[in-house]
Amino acid sequence: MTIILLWASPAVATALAILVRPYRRSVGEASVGLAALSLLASLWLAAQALSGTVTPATATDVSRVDSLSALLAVCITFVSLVASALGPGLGADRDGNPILFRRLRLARSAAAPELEAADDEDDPAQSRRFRIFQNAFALTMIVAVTANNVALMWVAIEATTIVSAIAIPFERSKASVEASWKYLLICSVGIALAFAGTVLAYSDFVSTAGHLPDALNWNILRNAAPSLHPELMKLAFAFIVIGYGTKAGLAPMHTWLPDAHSEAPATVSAMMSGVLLAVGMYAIARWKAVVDAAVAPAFTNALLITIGLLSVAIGAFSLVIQRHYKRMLAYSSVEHMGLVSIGLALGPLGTFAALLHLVNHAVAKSMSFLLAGRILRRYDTTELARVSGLLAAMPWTGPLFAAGILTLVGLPPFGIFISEFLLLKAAVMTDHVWIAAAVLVLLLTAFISLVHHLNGMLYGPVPAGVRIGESRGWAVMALGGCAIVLLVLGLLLPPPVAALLDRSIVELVR
Amino acid sequence: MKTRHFSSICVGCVVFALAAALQVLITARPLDAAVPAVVAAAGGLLFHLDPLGAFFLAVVGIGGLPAAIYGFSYTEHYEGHRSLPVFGVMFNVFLLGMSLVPCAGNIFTFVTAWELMSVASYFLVMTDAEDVDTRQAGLWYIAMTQFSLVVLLPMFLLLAPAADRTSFADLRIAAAGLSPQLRGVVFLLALIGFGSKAGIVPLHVWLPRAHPAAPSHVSALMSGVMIKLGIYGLIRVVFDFLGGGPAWWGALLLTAGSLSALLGVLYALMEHDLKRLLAYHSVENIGIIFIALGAGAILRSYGLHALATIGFAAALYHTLNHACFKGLLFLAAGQVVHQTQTRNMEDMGGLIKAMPQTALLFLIGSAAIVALPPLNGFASEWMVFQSLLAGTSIPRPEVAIGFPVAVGMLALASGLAAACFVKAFGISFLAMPRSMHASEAREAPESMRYGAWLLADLCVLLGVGASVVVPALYRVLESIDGLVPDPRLTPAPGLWIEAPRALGHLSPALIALLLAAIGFGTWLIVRSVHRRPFRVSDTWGCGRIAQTPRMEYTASAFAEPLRRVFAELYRPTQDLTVNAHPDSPYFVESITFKSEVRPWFEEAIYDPVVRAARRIAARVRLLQSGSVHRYLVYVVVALLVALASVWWTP
Amino acid sequence: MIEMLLVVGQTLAGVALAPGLVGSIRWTKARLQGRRGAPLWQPYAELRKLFAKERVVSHNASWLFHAAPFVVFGTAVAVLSLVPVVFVPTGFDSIGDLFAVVYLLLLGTFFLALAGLDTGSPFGGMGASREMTVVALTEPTVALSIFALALTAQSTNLGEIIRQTVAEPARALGPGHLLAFAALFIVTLAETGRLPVDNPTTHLELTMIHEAMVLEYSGPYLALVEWGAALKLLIFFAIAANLFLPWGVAFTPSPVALVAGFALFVVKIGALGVAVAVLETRVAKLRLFRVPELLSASFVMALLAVLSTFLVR
Amino acid sequence: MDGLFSQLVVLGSSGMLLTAIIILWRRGVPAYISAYRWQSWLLAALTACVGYFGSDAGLYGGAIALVLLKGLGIPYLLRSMERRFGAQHELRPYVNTETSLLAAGVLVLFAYALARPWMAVSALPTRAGLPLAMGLLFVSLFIIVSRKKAITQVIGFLMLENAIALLAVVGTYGVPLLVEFGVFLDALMGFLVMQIFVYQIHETFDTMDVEQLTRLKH
Repeated sequence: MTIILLWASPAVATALAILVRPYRRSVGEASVGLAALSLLASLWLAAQALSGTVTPATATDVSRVDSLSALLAVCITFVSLVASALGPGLGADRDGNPILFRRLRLARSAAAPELEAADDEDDPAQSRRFRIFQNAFALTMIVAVTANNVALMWVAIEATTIVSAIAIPFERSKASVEASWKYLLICSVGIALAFAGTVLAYSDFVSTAGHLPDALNWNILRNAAPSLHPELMKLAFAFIVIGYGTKAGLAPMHTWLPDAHSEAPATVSAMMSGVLLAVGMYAIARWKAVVDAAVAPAFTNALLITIGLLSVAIGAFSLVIQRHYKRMLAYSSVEHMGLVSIGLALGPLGTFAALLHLVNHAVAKSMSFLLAGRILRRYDTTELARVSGLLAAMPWTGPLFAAGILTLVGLPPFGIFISEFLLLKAAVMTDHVWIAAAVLVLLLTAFISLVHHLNGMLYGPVPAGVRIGESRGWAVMALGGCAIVLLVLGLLLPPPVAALLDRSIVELVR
Repeated sequence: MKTRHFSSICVGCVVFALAAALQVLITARPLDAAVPAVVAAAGGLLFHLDPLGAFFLAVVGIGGLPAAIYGFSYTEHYEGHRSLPVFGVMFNVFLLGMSLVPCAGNIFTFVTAWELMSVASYFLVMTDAEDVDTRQAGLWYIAMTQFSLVVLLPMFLLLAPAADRTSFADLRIAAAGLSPQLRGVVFLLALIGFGSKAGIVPLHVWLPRAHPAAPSHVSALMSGVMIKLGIYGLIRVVFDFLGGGPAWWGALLLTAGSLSALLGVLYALMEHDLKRLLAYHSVENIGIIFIALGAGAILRSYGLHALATIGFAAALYHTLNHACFKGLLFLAAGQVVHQTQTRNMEDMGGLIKAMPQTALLFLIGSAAIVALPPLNGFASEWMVFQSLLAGTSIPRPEVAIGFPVAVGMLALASGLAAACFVKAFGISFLAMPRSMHASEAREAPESMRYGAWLLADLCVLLGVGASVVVPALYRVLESIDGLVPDPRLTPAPGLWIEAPRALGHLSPALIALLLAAIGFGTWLIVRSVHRRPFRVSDTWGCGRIAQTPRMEYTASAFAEPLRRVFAELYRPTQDLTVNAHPDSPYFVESITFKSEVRPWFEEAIYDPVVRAARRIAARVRLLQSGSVHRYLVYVVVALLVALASVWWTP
Repeated sequence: MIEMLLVVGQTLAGVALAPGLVGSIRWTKARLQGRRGAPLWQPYAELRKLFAKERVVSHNASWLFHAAPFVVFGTAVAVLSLVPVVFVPTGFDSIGDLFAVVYLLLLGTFFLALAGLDTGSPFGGMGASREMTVVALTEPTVALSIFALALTAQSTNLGEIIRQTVAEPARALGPGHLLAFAALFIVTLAETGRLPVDNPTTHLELTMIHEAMVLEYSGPYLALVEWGAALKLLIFFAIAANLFLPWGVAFTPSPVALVAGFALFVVKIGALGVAVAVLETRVAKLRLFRVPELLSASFVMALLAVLSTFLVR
Repeated sequence: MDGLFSQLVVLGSSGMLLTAIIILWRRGVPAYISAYRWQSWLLAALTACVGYFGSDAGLYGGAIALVLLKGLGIPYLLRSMERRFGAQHELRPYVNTETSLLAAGVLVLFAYALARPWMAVSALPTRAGLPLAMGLLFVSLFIIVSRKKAITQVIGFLMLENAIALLAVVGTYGVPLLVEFGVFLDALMGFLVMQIFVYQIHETFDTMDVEQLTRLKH
């Protein structure tokens, strides 16, 4: 039942945004409420997954939420809630604090007449388009993660590409059109290859077990996998890793990622960089579980480690000479996805580290991109050289952005430090010592470059014409909330999350 | 949150840390605590405080308490400044990190505490980030700290026997079973990782940049205490887990130590910046500690356990002493910089009249660091010399010859240190003030001096009471099976400190007594013989009229003879510009002379690495060329390679 | 208790003897240069005069200027009490060894250099800078010669070294000992400001090292500093004499041994004084930046001394 | 009976492969559009044929949908788009015609080598069409990579989707209905969005040459 709630709320939000012709602020607030509802639904599903009842039990049903899907569903709904709360069309004031919550706060202290005047109303048409595609984007990702049918998952992922491609050119400019065209073309080619892989696997299944009606469901595929032909499954996995790797931003198929994320509006790139890449990795992880049952894991591990190391290397070295902070965040996504791909190939502990890394990265990267959006609105440039004195100019966004970057480079007390520590431990334990050494050197390169750029942004004189000071509005509190989630993941790694991860490993690594 | 709250909290926790350390030191029973729930996958938080950890926790406490007290008045000065709350939080996190490192019981706790300490100190270094070179220093610092972590992590993971057994006890058991090559690799990683945090020569580049940039009591903590945790890590891994190794380990430590001692003091001599000078001296003293460790390690590898213990005892003792006098010097220097608003010694001078107590504090610190007899520096340096002398009884002559060379380098280093601190104290405190600020300087506020007096008294007590402190150190060594001294040798606390096999014995207490008696006696005799008051007049100047501050000797003039002697090492750059009067070349308007000593080996090691990274980065950037066709070719090529891999993988 | 008294007596005798030694060297140099020369007891007269004269202090000077002479003189006397001039105490362990001697002398030089800087005169600064350079460069040689001595005698305590060398003279007369003696002799010339390194009699600003630091002192302060310098000279001669040719040092508190020991000590010190005087008349002062070559030569000699003791052992 | 069925399938898929090769050979967008139309019609026929022989009613529906969507709808939209942007002559592609044909040949050979294990495994009579479908897939990839104009890249992408549909039909007698519907929906949506972007590119860059789109670097 909760699955229907989970799918319904973003669908209703999308429909609402489409139908209400002249865009009104209530539509924005409704979509935020529905996003919150879907988060609650996914949390409830996670609780159920923890208690062992995979709903529904029957294999034939369209959707199946086990702990791995629940985990990703929670991530997706959390990030889309934050993104929609900070999106346009909510009557945000200069500092991006939506009016609804300000009216609640100010209801208590009535002496704030200047409230109405401060709203620079966002352009309604753009807000409407944003609301439609943001909710559609969330819907497609949730469907992709909770779909039981492999092909349905492919359809949902293809839909995410189409929907997000339209959301990129928020303001029509040469750069954003170019970015969205490249994104659409490369990802569609990638997804098509993934479908070829899916068909290959399905035909192998058909030739051995005949035309079962719901042959494309995960658990049936897994159970039938040992009887499938190794040669064919290896071929299928090659297609799938390249196909979904394009969606996950793994090198060398990552080329669309820096352009798309630096041109898209902050909220869209937050969702794309945070969770869309995670969905790509989810698909690869699922298929790896199936192929490992049919073929010895050495093949899939070798492929994933090679592509992973390549991504970490390209990601790390692209950060060294980087002039734009949004592209900097994008390349760091490539690097982190490379780490996740290596993690998946390092046995149970590695998979645990990889999934934890996905969760941490989703929260940290989406927070960083949203903060980058606020910095862009204040400094009106994406060039690192022209952004300085951030701590002085924006006393709330500055420290949060610093916290975001320090999370991404893997410093304690934030979460990514733990996942990287576990990843290295897994590498050494499964005696891939050389891989651990290479990853460490690349992480060091990325660390020094990122901290160098952060150093330049945080300190130094505030450039002329940049407004100083920032109100502690609702937006800052939402992003502060993300930072606190990171701290909790970093310091405590709450037992339910750990339990969810352990169960997902049982799913993935037989 | 008023500043007083921040500082009082941190004074409270430092006192608590000291109490815990002393409790373990006295009872010699380790304290254990575990918080398995936190990040259970990585083994949870586990604390195990054994006497060695307690000793270093005591060093953290001794260094931390005065710095925290100094912090009271420092923060008042910064009251309302934007970065104060950040400073307050980070200072406490820094102390917490440093206190947790010696208590850590498993890999995850150690690494987390280590990183917390580094991140907090990075933000402390960046407090007054207005000027560019503080930001540059901050970047150097955090890059080197991360480098040390990147080296330490694989070392720990190589030691760990299995995924779930990562406590130090498991590591100790597993280390016994490692193959000699693996033990060598672990030793090298530990030396590089902990050496870069301690500031050994090739890896010390961040130290003279980061310490001066931080506020003075933070640099006191960093220089006095933080780099000692590098020593703690090294002893814990090399001597506790691996239980000492072949002779080349010790030889490497000895060479690194002597090089650091010599190069540290040589570059300190050329410094005009007071705090950079003190930072370079930290490199020198860490070198001395490494020499002691190296001597002990070599002696152990030849089975001469009795002789080796004086080396380890000397290392621990010098660690404690250095924490005291380096902290004292930085706090005193902080008060000077606070008053004169400059770190350049050329603009100071005559401060002894305006700031008598600070001058006395700096003098005691300088006397201690130069190892002048009654104070603690002399006692520990004497033990280091004895540990090197003990090296003569090594059967293999080609190894034993290393010891006299080390003695020579150490003696040269201590001689140069004497010259350096005569310069540091003389130029900045004596004669006439050479700048407006220096002449208007007033004595530092009360609380700033309390902390420094605490350390000064400690320097004297540790010096005179050496014969009581050293036996306690032997008890600390007993807790490590790699370092157990042989029972016959541990002397009872008395008046003498012994070198093994009666190579030499010394009673610092009696020497201090003798000096005091003779000094007082002479003073009495002279006073009785000559009762007339002294007449004050001008300094003798071959008959010229007025003595101006410009005629005084300056820091660069003082160090000029030594710069000429060691010219090949310094390779000083000189550029002289003479602009003559437009009418005729014979009338000179102004001459500007600029000479700089830049450590050439820093460029030789670090610049190539940075250039290589940038070259690779430039090539990787070309990947993102902008043409969508090229991107699609990447995808297709990746597909073909993946499909081809189907055939040749197993 | 007797031995304590003897050590104190021995120290006082040394303190009394020091100015005489300086006087004798001056007298010998004068005679060698064909001058009548001042009588041997001339330095005593100077000291008595200086103690009576008035102290003139610069207005820049701080309390350190007043304290330095006492430190210089005090450390010199303390070191003298450690060095067994006539009598080697066996009853109680001596409280300091060769390293303590070296670092106590360094303490004296440290404060003297600071006093030189205190008055702010350029000569004081120049003297202090050159003095510290010389001291820094002599440290390694002193340390290595101690290493050589300790190697043969298996101890750094002076009494122990003398006892070992007297007990087995054969081991002591090896080449290592000779080289160590030569190295230590060069160091003596450098530390006490004798001719090749620094001209003790000059007042020419550009050449003096030790004199420049004490330029500002007058009255009893100057007396104490001069006396301290004389004591330092005596200490180095005593170390050179007793450690390298220890025969004749009294081990038992019997009056006969003491008198014989004292007589032998005076003879040895006199011989060394004459040697220095002869050397000073023949050798001209080295330019300051040629002094490091001399000191590195002495360092190499000390290193060879250590090597030879290794090979012999 | 199976002999005729498999021959028909081989005929159909090789026809589709031929249409792709035509694109490499000819220049000019109208030629590409007609090639695509033929290809879609062949695919529809093939689907119907498999539906008939495999006695699976659902495939007929699929065939009809193919005809409506890809046979008529998309070519009509393509032609309107092409007319709107005038008879811009196809610029010289990256790879001249001879080498592109040669490359197509090599790719088909590679497809054959690749599909060998698949053919050995698949028990279906239509397995002979597998290598041809893989060949069509690689050739359409080559078209997307080598052509400069946005419209030709779109057509290349549509051909890629046809190749995969063919693969599905030949490999597994068609995927289940729900998935079939999803794939159609995606194809339509994908094309519509690409169409929007082609208009946008034309508007902002006032040229169709994708080569100009190189502002975003490094």
